[in-house]
Amino acid sequence: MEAKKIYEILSGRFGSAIQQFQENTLPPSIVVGHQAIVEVCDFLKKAEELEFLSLICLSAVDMQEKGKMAVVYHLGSMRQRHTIVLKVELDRGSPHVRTVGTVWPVAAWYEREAYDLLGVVFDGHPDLRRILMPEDWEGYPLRKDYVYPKRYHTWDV
Amino acid sequence: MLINFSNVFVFLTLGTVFVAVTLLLGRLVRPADPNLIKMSNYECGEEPIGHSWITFNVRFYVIALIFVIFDVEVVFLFPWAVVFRSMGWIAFWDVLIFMGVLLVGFAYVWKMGDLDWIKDLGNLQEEGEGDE
Amino acid sequence: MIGLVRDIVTSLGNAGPLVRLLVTVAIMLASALIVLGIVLLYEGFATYAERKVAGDIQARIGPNRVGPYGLLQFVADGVKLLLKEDIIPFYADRWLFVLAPYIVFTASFAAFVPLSYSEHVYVADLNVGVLYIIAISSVVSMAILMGSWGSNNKWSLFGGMRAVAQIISYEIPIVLSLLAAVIVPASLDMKDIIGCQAGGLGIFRWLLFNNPFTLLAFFVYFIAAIAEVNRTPFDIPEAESEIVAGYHTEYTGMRFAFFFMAEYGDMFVVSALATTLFLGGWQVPFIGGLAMPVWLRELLEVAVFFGKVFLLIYVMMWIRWTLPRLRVDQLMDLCWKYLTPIAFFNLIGASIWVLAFHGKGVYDLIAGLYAH
Amino acid sequence: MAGADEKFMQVSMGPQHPSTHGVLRLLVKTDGEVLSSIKPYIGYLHRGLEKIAERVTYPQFTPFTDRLDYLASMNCNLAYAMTVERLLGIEVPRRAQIIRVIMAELNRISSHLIAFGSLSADMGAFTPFLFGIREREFINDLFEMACGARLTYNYIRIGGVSQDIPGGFIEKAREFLDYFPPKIKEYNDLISYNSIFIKRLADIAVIRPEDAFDYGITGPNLRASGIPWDLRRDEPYLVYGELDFEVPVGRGEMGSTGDAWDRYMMRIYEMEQSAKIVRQCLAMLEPGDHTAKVPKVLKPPAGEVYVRAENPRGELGFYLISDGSTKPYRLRIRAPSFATLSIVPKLGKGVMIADLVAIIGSLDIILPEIDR
Amino acid sequence: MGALEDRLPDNILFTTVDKFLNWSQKSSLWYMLFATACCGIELMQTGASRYDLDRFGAVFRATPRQSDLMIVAGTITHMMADRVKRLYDQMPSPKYVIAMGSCANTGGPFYKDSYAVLKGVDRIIPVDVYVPGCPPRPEALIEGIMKLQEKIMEKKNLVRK
Amino acid sequence: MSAVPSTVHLLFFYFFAAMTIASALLVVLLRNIVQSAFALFFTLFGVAGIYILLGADFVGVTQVLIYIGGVMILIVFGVMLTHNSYSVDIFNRLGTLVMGTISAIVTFTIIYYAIRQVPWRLIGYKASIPTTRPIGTLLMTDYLLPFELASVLLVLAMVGAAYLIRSELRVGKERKDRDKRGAGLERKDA
Amino acid sequence: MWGYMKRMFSSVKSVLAGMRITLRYGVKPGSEVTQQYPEVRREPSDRFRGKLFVDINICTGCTACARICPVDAIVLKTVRDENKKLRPVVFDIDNARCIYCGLCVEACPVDQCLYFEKKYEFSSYSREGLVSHFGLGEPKPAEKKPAAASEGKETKGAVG
Amino acid sequence: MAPAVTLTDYLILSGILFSIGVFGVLTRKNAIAVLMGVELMLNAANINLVAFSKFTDAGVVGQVFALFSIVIAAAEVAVALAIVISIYKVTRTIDLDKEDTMKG
Ligand code: SF4
Ligand code: SF4
Ligand code: SF4
Repeated sequence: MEAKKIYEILSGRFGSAIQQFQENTLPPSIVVGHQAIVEVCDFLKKAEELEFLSLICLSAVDMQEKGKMAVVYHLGSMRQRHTIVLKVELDRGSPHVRTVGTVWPVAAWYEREAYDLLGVVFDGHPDLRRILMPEDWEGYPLRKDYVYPKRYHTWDV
Repeated sequence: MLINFSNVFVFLTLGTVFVAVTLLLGRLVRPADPNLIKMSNYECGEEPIGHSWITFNVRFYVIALIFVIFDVEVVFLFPWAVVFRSMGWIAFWDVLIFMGVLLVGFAYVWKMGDLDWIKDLGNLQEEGEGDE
Repeated sequence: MIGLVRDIVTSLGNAGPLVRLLVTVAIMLASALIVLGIVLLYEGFATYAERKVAGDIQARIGPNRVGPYGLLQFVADGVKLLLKEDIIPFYADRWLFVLAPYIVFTASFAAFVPLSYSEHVYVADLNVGVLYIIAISSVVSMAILMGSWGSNNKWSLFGGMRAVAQIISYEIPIVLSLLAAVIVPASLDMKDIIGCQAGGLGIFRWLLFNNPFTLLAFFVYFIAAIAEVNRTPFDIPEAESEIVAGYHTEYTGMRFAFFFMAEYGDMFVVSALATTLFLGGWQVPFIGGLAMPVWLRELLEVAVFFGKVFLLIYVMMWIRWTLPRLRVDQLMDLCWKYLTPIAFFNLIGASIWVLAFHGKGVYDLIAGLYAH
Repeated sequence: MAGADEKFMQVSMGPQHPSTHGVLRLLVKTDGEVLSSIKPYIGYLHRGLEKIAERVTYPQFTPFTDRLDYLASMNCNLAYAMTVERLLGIEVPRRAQIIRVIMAELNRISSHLIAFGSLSADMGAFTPFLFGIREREFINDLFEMACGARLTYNYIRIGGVSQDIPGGFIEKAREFLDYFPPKIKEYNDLISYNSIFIKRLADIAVIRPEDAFDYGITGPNLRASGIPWDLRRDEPYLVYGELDFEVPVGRGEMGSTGDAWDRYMMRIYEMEQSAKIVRQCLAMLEPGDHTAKVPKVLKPPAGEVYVRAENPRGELGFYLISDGSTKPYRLRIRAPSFATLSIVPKLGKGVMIADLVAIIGSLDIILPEIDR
Repeated sequence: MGALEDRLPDNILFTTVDKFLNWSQKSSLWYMLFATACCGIELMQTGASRYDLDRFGAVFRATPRQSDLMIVAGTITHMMADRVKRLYDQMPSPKYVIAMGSCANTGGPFYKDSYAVLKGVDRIIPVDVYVPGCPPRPEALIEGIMKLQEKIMEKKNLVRK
Repeated sequence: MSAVPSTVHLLFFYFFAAMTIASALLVVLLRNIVQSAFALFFTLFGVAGIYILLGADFVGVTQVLIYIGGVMILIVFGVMLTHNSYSVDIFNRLGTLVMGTISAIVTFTIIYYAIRQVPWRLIGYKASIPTTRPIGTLLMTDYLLPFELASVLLVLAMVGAAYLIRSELRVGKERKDRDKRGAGLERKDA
Repeated sequence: MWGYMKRMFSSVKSVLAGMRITLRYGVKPGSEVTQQYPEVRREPSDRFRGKLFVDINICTGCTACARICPVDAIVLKTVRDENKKLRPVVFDIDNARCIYCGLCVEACPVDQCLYFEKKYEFSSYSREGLVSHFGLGEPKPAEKKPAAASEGKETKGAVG
Repeated sequence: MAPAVTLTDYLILSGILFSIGVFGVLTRKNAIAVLMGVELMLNAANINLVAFSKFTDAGVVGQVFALFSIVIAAAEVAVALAIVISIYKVTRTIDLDKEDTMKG
C-alpha cells in the first residue's frame, strides 16, 4: 500500500495525533504525536489491510539544533509488502515516550538501547536498563554534545 | 591369594606416593604468586555469583538410587555366573526368577517415568525475565 | 610376574624368611614400578596419538615440531604442567580439592593390577579379577564428585554431577554384558578367561565369536565403556562447549594432569578388559601350532595384547572425532532404556545358549558337526 | 537459611565461554540441568560504531562496516554502499553489480560455513568445524585475490567496487564451485543427518511464525519458521531480480517447523543456492566499469534513507540521516542478530544447558553486530 | 616462589636444566579460548586445518586454569576490560599474553573515535608480543607465537639471574 | 605359617584398622557434613581391606563396588541435596555429646567383655581360598530363598524410594504454590 | 517395539555413515591441507594488503594519505625546504593502529609512492616496535632557517 | 612366633567401630549424619560376620551373610535417604531436633 494512503487512513482514524507526512525521506514517514504512538502502532499491527507485523527498527535521533529528540519506528509488513516510518519528536531536555514493547516484544530491547545511548526514557518499559554500556557508565554517548570521559575504573580511556 | 592382593596394596601405595612425589617435585620448580583474584573461582570471567554449594536437582539422586539397586543385584550375579555352568538349569531358573523380579521393578520405574529426565518439573515455572 | 616371584622365592630355598619377604616385596615394588613406567609412557603417547588421530581425521597434521615427528610433545606437556603454578581457589574445600587427584589417579592405576599381558607376564592373578576392575573403577566416580564439589565452581559441579550420574549408570550395562561373557569360562580370573579362548583357527574361539549373544554383548560393552570413560559422544562431563572444562575446570598444572592421565588410564583398562574377555586377550591368532622359544612367544603375546588394546583405543579416538555428543537426558535414556534392557535379555539369552550347548561356542559346534 | 532462591543456581555463562560465540554473557538460573530463566547481557563488544559514523566521512566509514559483521563483511559493505548510493542517487555499473553479487554470495557461503561449523562444534563434533574452515580458506583466497584481505575486505565501495576482479579470479571461483557442492553432501553424511545431531536439535527451541514476527527475526531463522521471505527475491536489489534461485524454507523435516535443526539446515540449503547464484553471475559477467563516477568528496544532499539488504544473518538495515555535510548526521544500524538475540529469554525456559548451547548456535548470532 | 626458583648457581648443568624447562614451556603453549571479535575468526583459522597450531603443541583450553597463553584476539571494550583482567589473573603463572591485531595493540580502528574501546590491552595486562594486522594473517600469528617462544627460551627459571 | 608373614599380616591389620578407626572418628567428629561423608569413604575402604585380610576377597571387592561405588554416592548425593548452607553445626548440645560419649564407651565395654568372656570355638588359621565359587554354590542351594528374597527386597526398596522421590516432586510443586500464596513452611521454622 | 528397533537401527546407520567419512580422512594419506608455515610460505596475492611502505623520496608531502586515514595511523609532518617543496620530515606509520584498509594508498596521488608490501610478519615485543618511521628527518641546521619560517603542517593525531 | 592376628583383634576392631557408630548416631542431629553412623555400625557387624567365617569352621556362610547384610544396608540407605530428602523438601531442614516427624 502506498505510504500516502496509510497516512490518510491514520489521520482519518487518529486525527490530530498524526502530525505530518514527510515525503522526502525514503521510505516516506509519518510524524505522530507521542501520546498516541502506542495506539497508532497497535492499530497498524492489527488492522486487516496494514498488518505491520514486524518492527524492523527503532531508532532514536538526537536533533540538537531543533532541540528535539526523535524516535523513529521503521515498520514493515511481509504479507502486504509495504513499509512505513513513524516518527515521534520529543523534548530533548526530558525525552519521554511510551513503550511499544507491548505491541512488538522486540521493541523492548531497541528501547533499552535508545535509552542507553541517547537517554530516551520509555515509560512503561518493564526493564529499562543500560544494555550496551556498563551500568556505571556516565552520559549518553550518542548525544551530539557528549564529551568523552577521561578515565574509567582504573585506566585511561 | 593374599599375596596377590598385596600387589593391589603396593599399587595403591605407589600410585599415591607417585602423586605426592610429583606434586612435591613440582613445588620445587613451580612459581607461586597467589592473589585474591587468582584464587577466586572461575566463572567465565565474571565475578562468581554466590557459591555453588547449593542443593542440586533430585534427578541425580533417582539415577543413583536405581543404580545402587542394580549394582547390588549384579553383584549377586557374579557368584552365579561362576557356578552356573556346573549347576545347570536349576541355577538358570533361580536366576531367572531373581532377574524377573528385578525386571518387574525396572519396568515399573520405567513406566512411572522415573527414568525420564523430566524437562519441566512443574516447580520450575519461575518469575519472569524482569527480576534482578 | 607372580610365577617369577614364586620361582625366585623357592630358589632362595632355605634363606631366612626375612630375606624371602624382602625379595618378595622388592619384586612387587619392581613390578609395580615397571607398570607405572609403562602406564605413564602409554598415557603420554596416548595423548600424542589422540592429537595425531585428530589431525588425520581433520585433514591436518597434528604435533610435529617437538622432537622428531612431535613425539616428545607429551614430555614437553608434562614438564610444563609440572612447572605451572598450583592454584587452590580460596573458597574451595581445600581437603577435598587436594585429595581428589590422588584418588582418581591411584584408582585408575590400581585397575592395572589384574591385567594379564601374556601367559607369564602379569602382575597378580586375582581370582575376582573382572569384578575387581569394575569395583576399583567405580571409586573414580567418588573422586570426581570430591573434586567437583571441592572446587566450589559451578561448572565443576555440573561436570561432576554429570560424570557421576553417567559413570554409575553405565556400569550396569557394562557388568551385565561382561557377565554374558563370563558365564562361558565360568571364572572371574583373567588367566582362566584368556586360557579358554585358545585355538579355534586363531580367532574363532574368542568369546566374541562364541555365540551371537556374546557378539552383541561386546558391542553393548564397548558403547558403555566409551561412556564409562567419558569420551565423545558421551563426554558431557567435560563438554567444552557447555560447561567449560567440566569437573576439572579449577584444576591447574599437575593436579589437572592426574585427572587427564586417569582418563587415558581408564581408557586402557576398559579396552584391555574388552580384549581379555572378548578378543582372546594375549592369544596370538594363527600361530597355535608353531614351535618357538618361550621368550619369543611371550614377546609376541605381549605385542598382540597391546595391539588389540590399541586398536580398540584407536576406535574410541576415531569415534570421538566423528560424533557430536548427546545431551544428559538422552544419555541416560540410552543407558537405561536401550543398553540395560538389551544387556539383560542378552544375558538371559547367553545363559540359555551356554546351558543348551554346554558352553560350546559356534565354532566348536560347527567343528563338531564336521567331526561327525 | 538461604531464601527460596537456593533452589536455583545462578551461573553466568560467558563472556569467556567456548560457545557463546564471542563475548555474550548469559545469566542463567538453573535447577540442576534445567534452566528456569536466561538473561542475555550484551555490550561487551560495544564499540560505538554509530558514533564513529558521525565523526568520519562517508567513504571513511566503509572499513568500519567490515567490522560490523566480520563474517560477512562484503554484505555489510554492500548494504552501506547501497545506502549512501541511494542518498546520492548513484547508478552502479552493471559489471560492478554482478561482482558485488558474486562477492556477497561467496561471503554468504563462508559465513554459513562458520555457522554450520560452530554449531557442530557446540554439539561436540569438532571435525565438521574444521572442515568448514577448510572450505572457508578457499573463499578467503578468492577474496584475497580480489581485494588483498582475508577478513576485512573493504572491497565494495560507494559507487562500485574498489578494483576490478583480477585475472584468474573467474577460473578459481569456478574451481571452487566444482569443489564445494560435493563437500556439502559430505557434511550432510557426517553431521546433518547424524541421529545424535538430529536428536540434539530437532524440536528444540521452536520459533513459531508469530514469534518470529514479534521479535523481528529475519533471514534464515525466519525462513526456518516457514516464512518464505527473502529480500533478494522480494525486494530485489542489484541483479538479483534476474537470477534464478530458490528460497528454502523450513519444513520441519525432523521435528516441528522452526526448530533448531531447521535453522541449521537452512544454512546448508542456502549454501547450495548461493553456489548456484555465483555460477550464474560468473556467466553473466561482461566487460564494463567496476565503479561509477564518484566525486572525491562526498556530500550527499540532506535527507533520510533506510536501506536494507539480505545478509547471511538476516536483514541488515542502515538508517542514514544526512545534513548535507561530508559526514553522516546519524547512522543507525539495524542489526539482524540484535533482534534475533532478543528472543533467547523466551526460548530458553525449561530447556537444558546443552540445549541453550544449541539455541545460541542455531540462531547464529554474531556479537559485534549486536553490540555495534 | 618455588623453592628452587632463582637459587641455583649458574653452571652448565643447571643452565641445561633451565633450557630444558624453557623448551618444555615453549613447546606446549596451551592458549585460552578467548576471542572477542574479528581477530578471533583468524585465530580459529590459525588453529584449523590449513595452519594447524597443533603442530607447535599449542592447543586450546577452555578454562584459564589450564592455559599458558592468552591470545587477546579482538576488540576489548571498557566493559570487557575488567573481565580480561580477571581472566588473566586466573591463569596460573608462568603465563604469557599475545596481543593480536590492531584492536588489542592500540584500539586499532576504534582508537580515534570510539568512546567504548580500550586503547590497547597493555593498559591492563602485560603484553609479551604484539602481532600487527587487522586481522593479522594466520601466518603472522604463528610468527608471533614463534617470537614468544624465542622469548621464553631466554628466560631463566632456576638459575640465579 | 611363619613369623615374618604373620608380622606382615599384623602390620596390614594395624594399618587397615587404624585407617578404619581414624576415618570413622572423622565421620562422627567432623563438623562439615560433606567432608564427613567423604571420610566415610576411607572407613569403607579400610573395612574392605580388613575383608581381604580375612580372606574374603569376594566380599571385599563387593564392599568396594557397592559401598564405595554405590551407597557412598547415594549418601553424598543425599548430603548435597539437603545441604542448604555451608558448615552448619551438625552437633547436638553439649549434653547429648556427653551422653553419646558415655553410651559409646558403655557399648564398647560390654562388647569387649563379651569378646573376652565367650569361649569361641575356633579352628586354626585357614589358608585363604577363592571364595566366589563357594559363595555362588551356597547362594544357589542353601540360601536360595534369601537370595530370591533379596531381589524382592531390593525391588521394593527401589519402588518405594522412587515413589517417595516422586511424591517429593509433587510436594515441591505444592510448596511452590504455597510459597506463591505467601505461606511458605520454612517461615514457620525460622 | 518395531519403532524401537527401527530407531536403533537408523541411529547406528547414521553413525556409521559419519564414521566412514572420518575414517576415509583418517587413513587417506595426503588428505591434509596443512601448510607447514615457517618452511612453506604461502605467497599472498598481488593485491595483498600487508605492511605499508612509503617511498619517501618521491613523496610530495601532500598529506592526502594522512587525511583519508580513518584511524590516524599516519603521522605526517612536513616543512617547506629551500625549493619551496614540502618535505616530509616525520612520516610515521603506526602499524599497531593501521587497519590495512587501503584508503591511503588509493588516495596517494604519486604512483608507487605509498604502497603495501607483501610483508606481514613483523610482530614485536613492544608497541613502539610496530611504528615504522619513514620521515626524512629535520633538514640540516644550515637549511633550518627556511624550515622554521615555513608554515609547517602537522597532521592529526598524537601517538598512543 | 610373632603375634598373629587373632579373632579377638578383629572383634575388638569391630567393637570400636560399632561404638563410634553409636556415638555418631546419638550425637548427630543431621539425619544423614545419623545414617552414616548407622552405616558404621553395620560395617562393624559385617566385620564380625566375615571374621567368624574365617576363624570358625562355618566356611563361607558368614560371608554370605555379610553379602546379605550389604544388600540390606543398600536398601536401607536408599529408602532412608529418599525419606530424608522428601522431608527436607517439605520442611527445608533435616535437623532431627526440629524434626518431629522423624521422631515419630
Ligand atoms: S584488529 Fe581489526 S580485525 Fe582484529 S578485532 Fe580489531 S577490528 Fe577486528
Ligand atoms: S591502510 Fe588505512 S588505516 Fe592504514 S594507514 Fe592507510 S588509511 Fe590508515
Ligand atoms: S599521499 Fe602519498 S605523496 Fe602524499 S604525503 Fe602521503 S605518501 Fe606522500
